[in-house]
Amino acid sequence: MDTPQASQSPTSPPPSRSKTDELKQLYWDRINPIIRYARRNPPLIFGVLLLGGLMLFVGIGYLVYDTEQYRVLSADPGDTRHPPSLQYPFGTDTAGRDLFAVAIRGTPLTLRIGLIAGFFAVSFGTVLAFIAAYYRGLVDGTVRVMADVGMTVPPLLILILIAINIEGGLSVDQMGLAVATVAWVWPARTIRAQVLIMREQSYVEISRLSGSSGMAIIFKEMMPNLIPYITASFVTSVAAGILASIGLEALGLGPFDSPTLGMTIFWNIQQSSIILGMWWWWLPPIVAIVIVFVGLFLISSGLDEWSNPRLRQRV
Amino acid sequence: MTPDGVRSESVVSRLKHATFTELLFVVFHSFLLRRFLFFLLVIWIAATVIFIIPRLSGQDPVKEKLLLEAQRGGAIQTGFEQMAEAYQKRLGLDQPILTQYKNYMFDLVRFDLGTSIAFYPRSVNSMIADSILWTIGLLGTVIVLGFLIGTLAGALLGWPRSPGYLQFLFMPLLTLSAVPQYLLGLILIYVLAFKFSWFPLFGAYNPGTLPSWDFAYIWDVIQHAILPALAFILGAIGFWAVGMRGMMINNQGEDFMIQAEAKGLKGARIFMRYAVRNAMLPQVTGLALSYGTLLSGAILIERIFMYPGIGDTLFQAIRLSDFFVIRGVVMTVILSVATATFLVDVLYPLLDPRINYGRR
Amino acid sequence: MSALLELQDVTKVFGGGFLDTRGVTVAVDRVTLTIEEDIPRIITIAGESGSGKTTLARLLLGSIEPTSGTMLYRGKDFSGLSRRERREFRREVQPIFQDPFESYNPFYKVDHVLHSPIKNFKLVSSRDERDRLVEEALLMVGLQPDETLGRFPHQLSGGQRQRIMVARALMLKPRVILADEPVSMVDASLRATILESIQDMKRELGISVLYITHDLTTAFQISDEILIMYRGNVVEYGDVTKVIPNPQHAYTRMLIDSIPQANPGKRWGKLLEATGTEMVGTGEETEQFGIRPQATRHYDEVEPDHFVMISENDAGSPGEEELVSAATDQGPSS
Amino acid sequence: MTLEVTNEASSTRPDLSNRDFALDIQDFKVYYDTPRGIVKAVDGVSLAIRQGERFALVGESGSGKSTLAMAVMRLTRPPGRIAGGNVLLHGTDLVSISEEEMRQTRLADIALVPQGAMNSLNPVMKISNQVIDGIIDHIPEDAPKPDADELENRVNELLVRVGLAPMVGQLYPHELSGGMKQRVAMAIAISLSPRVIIADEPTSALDVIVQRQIMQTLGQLQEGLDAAVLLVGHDMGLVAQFADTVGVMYAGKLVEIAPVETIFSNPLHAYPQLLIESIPTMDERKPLTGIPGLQPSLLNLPEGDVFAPRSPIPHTPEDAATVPKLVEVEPGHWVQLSRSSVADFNTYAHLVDY
Repeated sequence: MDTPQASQSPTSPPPSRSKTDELKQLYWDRINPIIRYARRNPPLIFGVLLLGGLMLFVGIGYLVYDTEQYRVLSADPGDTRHPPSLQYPFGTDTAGRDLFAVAIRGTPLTLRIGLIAGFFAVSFGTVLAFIAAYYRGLVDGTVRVMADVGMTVPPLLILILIAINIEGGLSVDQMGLAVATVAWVWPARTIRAQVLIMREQSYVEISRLSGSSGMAIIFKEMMPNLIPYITASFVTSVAAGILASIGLEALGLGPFDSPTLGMTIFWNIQQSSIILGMWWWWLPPIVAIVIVFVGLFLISSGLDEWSNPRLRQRV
Repeated sequence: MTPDGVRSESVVSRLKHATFTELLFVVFHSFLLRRFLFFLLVIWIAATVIFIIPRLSGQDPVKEKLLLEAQRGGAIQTGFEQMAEAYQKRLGLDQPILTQYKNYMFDLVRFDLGTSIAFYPRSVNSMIADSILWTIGLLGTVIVLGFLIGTLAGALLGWPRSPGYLQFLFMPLLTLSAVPQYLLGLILIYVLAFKFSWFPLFGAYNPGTLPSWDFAYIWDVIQHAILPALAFILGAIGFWAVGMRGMMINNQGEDFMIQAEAKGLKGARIFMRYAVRNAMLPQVTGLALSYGTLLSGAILIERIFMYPGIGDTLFQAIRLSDFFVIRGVVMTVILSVATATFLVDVLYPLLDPRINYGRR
Repeated sequence: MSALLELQDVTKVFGGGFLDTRGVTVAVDRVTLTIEEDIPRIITIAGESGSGKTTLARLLLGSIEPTSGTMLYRGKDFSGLSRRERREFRREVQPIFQDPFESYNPFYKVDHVLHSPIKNFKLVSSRDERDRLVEEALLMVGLQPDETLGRFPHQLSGGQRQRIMVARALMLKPRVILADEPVSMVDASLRATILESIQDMKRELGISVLYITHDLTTAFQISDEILIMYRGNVVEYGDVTKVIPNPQHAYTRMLIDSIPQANPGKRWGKLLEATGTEMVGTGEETEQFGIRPQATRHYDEVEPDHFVMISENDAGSPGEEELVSAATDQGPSS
Repeated sequence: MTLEVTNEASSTRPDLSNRDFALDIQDFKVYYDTPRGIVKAVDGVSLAIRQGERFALVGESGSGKSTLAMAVMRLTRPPGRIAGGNVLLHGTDLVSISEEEMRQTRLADIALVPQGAMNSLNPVMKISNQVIDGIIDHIPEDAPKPDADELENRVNELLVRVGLAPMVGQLYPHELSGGMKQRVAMAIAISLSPRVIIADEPTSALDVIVQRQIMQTLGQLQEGLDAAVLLVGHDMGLVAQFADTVGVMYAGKLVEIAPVETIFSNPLHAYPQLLIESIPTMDERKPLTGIPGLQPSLLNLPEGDVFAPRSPIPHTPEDAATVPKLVEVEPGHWVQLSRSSVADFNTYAHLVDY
């Protein structure tokens, strides 16, 4: 009986044990099983490693390289179009940008767009899903219709309409927010479905009959079990956000002054780098994008396995 | 909660004893009509959003674009006055917003998408009509091919009796599914068109050839279509294969799969009639759901290959700030997505007998 | 004698909403039921799937509202209860569900399900008091606190899980416990302990128990009263020692005849022909046992504390006597 | 460890060669390889069923009875595997034949009435086609293909035999009730007149009235075919109603086999004794009893009598650690003899050497 309750709710009276003991217990109860489980979930590990490697590249690059050379004409203003060399590891482009600096600067910018889009999309989607599933009826119907309509309308098109109406084009952060306005649909739909299933489960009923309030049921009973779903849908939303933003940028509607991966692709298309034979220009952003997408995909399917008990047992 | 008997009764005996009119009533009342109303709702909401977005920035989009064009001057100087006048008249830009909305909706119902600003006095309808056939021809083929090949590949990957070496295909397919298709297109252009010159670099046909229905022209068109098609199909194969593989693996645990084996059925029959047939169902739903995303990908592929389809039209319009063309293309795409999902939903009961007009 | 919980002519209809073509299901059809305050009883609601017994349980828990009829709690209409009264009701009427595993939130240790009602109903003022209350409740159902607390639900056996749910209910000192198929997912060898603690509730704690089950054998063993439900209707009710040995309604008889008795010497009689539900899809559905939603009916008292439903059929359907005699022919051969 | 027992056992079977049994399972083992070790779900089970006999295998959930049934059909899936023993079907060892031979044997010679009647039919195929495809896939290569009318007649006849109207063939599974689906499953099982039928909890999740109808229909079909039936279940009531012979499984092993009357009137092993005592009856009201303790985890089971910790019979740790043997104490009545679980051990002590 005197085992400390690691899973105690924050509102319950403070335990008599010390904080370190509590943390230790938390480790053994919650974190250790996760680590042990993760060992048996290669997609998750592999995905994290891929993204981690990319981040490591960016981090080291920032430390050891002069990333200011991403600007136009900053690298060797005289003669442009250097192929990769010791001086310019990824070469330079027709406008005299140092493409190594562009890659180091651009990758985190693109991830930033994705994270902003993912964060707002999932937050909004989750809140909407809970409101819909909690109030049912008309509210639920409205949310469902909105989400269904959103599923039908390709997000890229709405983004195009938003982008062409913003004067001076979109900044990186605006880009993330714009993408979030269309990306909430999927999380809202999937989380709503989960909440609807969960609210029919006996333990929710038991909690209700134990006198728990609606808020307590949502945050103490449902939320903890939804965390894997929410995390997975966050990861998916980040990927969708990046995909949409790159598409938008490729169409020439991105932040012109930022060296994001999508803008680098845009300049490639614009300047016909392929016909110029400048493979070093288009290859790095494509590789970076592939790493990001494959990494995110692996993480989300790893999380899927985690949240799906049927798959979990098979691991 | 509902006893089995009650459910069966409502489906079987009710439909069996219904008169033709009653049957029609049931069918329309419950499913088709509701689905069609939803189809209209989607179009209406999308059209309204398209109407609202430009106005959120606080300026009149058309006026702005007209001003911009006026500043640029040049090629379209002639007729600019009439154009400005025509817009004034057509849209009643000074009128209250509700009137504008009414006019806009009224035009939409008649499928009048307006006039191009950049290529005045060409109508948006005619510009879309010129380009859409290219898109339909290319897309129609690749969506179907990508779906079929990808689904089959996924089915084989998720089938426990498939040869083990097939599993090596999984990582490449997964990577393909994660890469945006137009980026694949870039790589394909570089390798197959630029390095090896096996295929033309861009366009839908050689600028030199005159469109006609002779063999040379058709061959030219096919040659130009192969690379963009390949870019699209490669990506789609990965996408569908990964999904299908998951369904197949999930299906393995179903009781009816175990029972099929207990019945001593031949492997090929279990594969096709039991495993694939059931795993296909979520794939088809997925096709309807991701049709819009596929179409967006196709737009970007056309952009990369300068393929004169609707995507290229859209890109040119974005470049020239040709607002009405952009809006027209967006509307056309939404209409096509809505129609496609509507058709899939309506035809889905043919694939899955559990879904019928009476329920849902 | 005052009634704690009372259903008066309660009907629950599902479906039938706007544009809903699924048709209407009358899950509970004019059921009247009283749970007394002073005399604890074990009342069985028996029926097969689709008979409406689980709907009845959810009505009594206040989880769903009746379509028509009234539910009274301590003589007051349930929908008119004040916040405080409703809270009191929540504590006094406690459930035990069928699947002991699903009753636990997989995220938490089993302690959670015991602690949260204590906190919500403010039963104790200190942590020590809470722990004592939990331990007492566990000991009462025959569990060792140190063997059960601090574990996750999947680390316990089905029987242990269900007994903790019983402990949870007892801890709140309820007046009524609604046990919805509490042993149907528990292995035979563990069934007895759970049923015993249900009997102890009545005997030692004076709690009334509504035992909802499809298993007439255990119902016969532990309950005082029984209600047999068929398609939303209570077709027969009364003292369990009168109803089971002397069933009057055709459905009750067929139900009792079909129980597989664990005695090789008492085998089923002749082959039971397919009944109405079986023949669905093969033609007209027969109106079995005179059950038709909202049909006119009344109850006959065939002996003291033993009532049977008589439905007034329209011409064409078999009358009650016919059905009863038809069922007599189908009695066991022994 | 029970290998010698089986040899001994088969030698004590009076004048019956293996061919006289429809199904002869010998020292059968099914193991699951899990990350935490090997789970011995079925550990050295031997039993034999004569033609026309109804054999019921009972036990609590997790006793290995369903695993055994599936493994006999060779439907065990990884991480499960058949770890040893033989399954003789009319003398042919199913464990050693090729996958294709096994496929042809299923349905034609040994058929399964599955547990999950609700989901065991393909949801997107008409009933008649699901009956037909089993028949078609068992037509020998050189035999003439039956025409559509012939097949339809055969399906109709099968449906009628299991108590369904022929038009059911034109329906989809979701249009049927649970009982009807189980009848369809039976129609499929008998479609090639197999001599052995395995029924794995065929009425779980069905209501009592439907359960009776299904079990009675199954009995009728068994009689019509003179088939051997292996019924797997946990409901002692159903077993009493249906079976001729009963085998009781506990933790992957058989603890007692006896004719149905004997098992209910004179069980020798403590587990079946307690199991039967714990069944509530409709005859009289009496205090309910259960079996104290829990079934052990099948992972890393200790040697010896696994029931000993729950056995009410006084015994020493040495008794519990002694590996028990399944012996025939009287004709047709086999008991896993151990001092810790059999009260009358001394009566039969001469049959074992410990």
